[in-house]
Amino acid sequence: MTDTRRPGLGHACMAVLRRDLTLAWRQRGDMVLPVLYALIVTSLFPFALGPEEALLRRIAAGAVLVTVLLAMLLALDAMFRSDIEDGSLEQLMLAPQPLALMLGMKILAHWLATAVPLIVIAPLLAGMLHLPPPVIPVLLLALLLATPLLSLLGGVLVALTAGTRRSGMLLALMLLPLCVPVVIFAAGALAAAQEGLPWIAPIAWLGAALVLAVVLAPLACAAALRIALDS
Amino acid sequence: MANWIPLWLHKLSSPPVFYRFAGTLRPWAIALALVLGIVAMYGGLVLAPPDYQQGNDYRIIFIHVPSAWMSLFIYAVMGIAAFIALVWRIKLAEVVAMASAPIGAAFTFITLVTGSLWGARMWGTWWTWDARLTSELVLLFLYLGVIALYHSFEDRRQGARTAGFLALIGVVNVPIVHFSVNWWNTLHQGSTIRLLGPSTIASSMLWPLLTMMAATKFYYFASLFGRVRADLLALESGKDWVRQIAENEVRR
Amino acid sequence: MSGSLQSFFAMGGYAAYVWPAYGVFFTVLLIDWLAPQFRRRRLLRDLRGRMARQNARNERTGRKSTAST
Amino acid sequence: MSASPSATPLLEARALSFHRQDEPVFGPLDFCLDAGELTLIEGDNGSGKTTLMRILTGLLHPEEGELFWRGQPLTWDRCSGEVVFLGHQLGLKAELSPRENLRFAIGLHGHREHSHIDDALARVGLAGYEEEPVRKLSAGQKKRVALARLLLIPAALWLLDEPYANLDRTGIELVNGLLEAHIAHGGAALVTSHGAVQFHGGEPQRIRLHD
Repeated sequence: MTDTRRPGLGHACMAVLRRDLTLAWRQRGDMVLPVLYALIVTSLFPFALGPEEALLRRIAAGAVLVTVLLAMLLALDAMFRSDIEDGSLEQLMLAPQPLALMLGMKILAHWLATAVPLIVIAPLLAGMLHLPPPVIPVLLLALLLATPLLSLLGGVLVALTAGTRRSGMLLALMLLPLCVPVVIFAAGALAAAQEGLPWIAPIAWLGAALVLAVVLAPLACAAALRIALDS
Repeated sequence: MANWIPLWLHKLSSPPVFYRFAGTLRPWAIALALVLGIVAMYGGLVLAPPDYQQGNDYRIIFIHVPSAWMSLFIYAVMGIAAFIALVWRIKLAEVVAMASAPIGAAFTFITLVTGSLWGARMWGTWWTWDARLTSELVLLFLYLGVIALYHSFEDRRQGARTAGFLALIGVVNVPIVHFSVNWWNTLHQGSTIRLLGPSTIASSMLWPLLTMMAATKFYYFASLFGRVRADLLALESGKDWVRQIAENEVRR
Repeated sequence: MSGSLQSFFAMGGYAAYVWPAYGVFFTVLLIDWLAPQFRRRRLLRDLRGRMARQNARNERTGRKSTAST
Repeated sequence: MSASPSATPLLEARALSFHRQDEPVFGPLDFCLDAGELTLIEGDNGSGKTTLMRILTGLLHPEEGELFWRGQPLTWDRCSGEVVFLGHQLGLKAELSPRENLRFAIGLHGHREHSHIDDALARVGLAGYEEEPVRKLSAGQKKRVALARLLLIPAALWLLDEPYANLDRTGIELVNGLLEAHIAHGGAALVTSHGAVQFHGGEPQRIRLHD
């Protein structure tokens, strides 16, 4: 009845993705920080454990994995923070678009802006700890599956803390139980690859979990946000 | 049609009615818990003979196993209450879910400490990354996460609903953690050690165990009622029935 | 009798593990039991204070009403 | 309370009230809003104007009372796309320019026919500021960017929370002009303000919130 031209779903998704990526690019200083953090943490391991190559090689895969996870946790808090503060999130929730899909796009943008740089420098981190080069493709594959999983799970938790003021430590406490399985399977694949055993099974588990999370996490995120902002 | 059940439930979910209901039941629940607890301890610590393999150490199971069972049972109650709170927005369900969390955390903590004491004796180590212990640790973190999230909101009811959502996520998470740690242990050839073997348990040990389980359950309800009563007072402090209670209490 | 009691407390030399376990059990549950009790008392005390202040305010302004919200 | 029997109103509230921590925020409220009507919500600071607004958007759940949107119970998915909300937080990204902000809003909500971003910005008096980051604009100018969004997004109901705040006299005139045009085109609007507002296009319905 009104002279409405409702935008299509794809159009709206692209609008969200484009805006968030533009914002990330405008504040690219923030994008560098997790990378820097990962580099610093990784370079501390040899100092703490000694430069002995065999020992470093043994812990390399796990150390890189945990470092990347912590770096992502550092950036997680910012996923919706500015949107809540300036009211953009309310506008997003009132838009005639499925909120879950829009939030999925936001999570995707966040993953592209924070996790992809970490994945790019992961071979460097692995090299610093003498991870054998044949394992590095497996490391990248594991990270490619594990980091979006963490972003999706983190997105739900960040949505839950949306109505609170402080959330840094709280987020870590809430994320820990959720990321235990992710770490176990990613590290399991790496350990198997390092020992020359078949590593496809844990990677397949990670992939299955990712598929499930891609479907369910945005829905949970939308529900959590509606609950958390209901005040 | 038994439509008096929903009606009865609806009446019970009104805060002043439940406050009185809980107040009446609470002394009975704690009395039963104490009596059963004392009987179970007499049976477990005095009557039951030492185990031929574990000597007297196994007596820890009389509190360890009921606590572990309670840590899961209370989580289930919390999950169900949280679900009801989120779907039907019933104030009482929110309060029950959030009052359950600290009790569940307490039992989970007891499970971990007693398990650790038992392990120190049996395996010579305080901690092992076995699937059960790890799941229990994750459960403790979940409880703490729920409690922390609840308290980080200024609005109690909103905090309760949000933390309830986290509790529901945890319901999915705990089995996944258990499964993944199991898988992880087979990968690392860790030995899974069981506190209660598949071996048959003597009835002289079984009845104190079951009695203690009943005792902890009654304790949970007593403690839950106490917490719910306090929370309801805080939540409804503007209402007349709470003011009446405050006035009556000072006269005594 | 006292000998058997002593051996009961010694738990065949394993008392160092059994009794602390029971101690933790009862301590934690006792704290869990007392916490809401204290909380309830504090809540009611605060509420009484608030009501007294409200009444005083109402008397000062001459309005006769309780809980005028 | 007088319900017009001719047609179902756009928005109807019955015995709407809200409590926060058991303190009543606003009392039982009844009102109707038809298309082509403007309603002013007046009240002092803390009288619950913003809370009422958030309830009407469907973001906040009313504890007592009922809300109807075109005769059906109001939920956030039923009225989405027909309601546009302008709150204290304007929903603008400080790092983006007004043009980028508005393009994003259009991408999400769609846009009215014959409306263009630059025309809308010119209408609110921001010609020449299209490419400036919003961060560099004054509070009043930011408000004007948000007002330009009202011109672009199609909506049957405007919910404006304190639209006059931060605006000078010409800005207030601008808001009144936008509201008059919106009402004239058959739109409805709910506007909160804590001061007396002079409105030219006839006497609007007024709701007073006491605390």
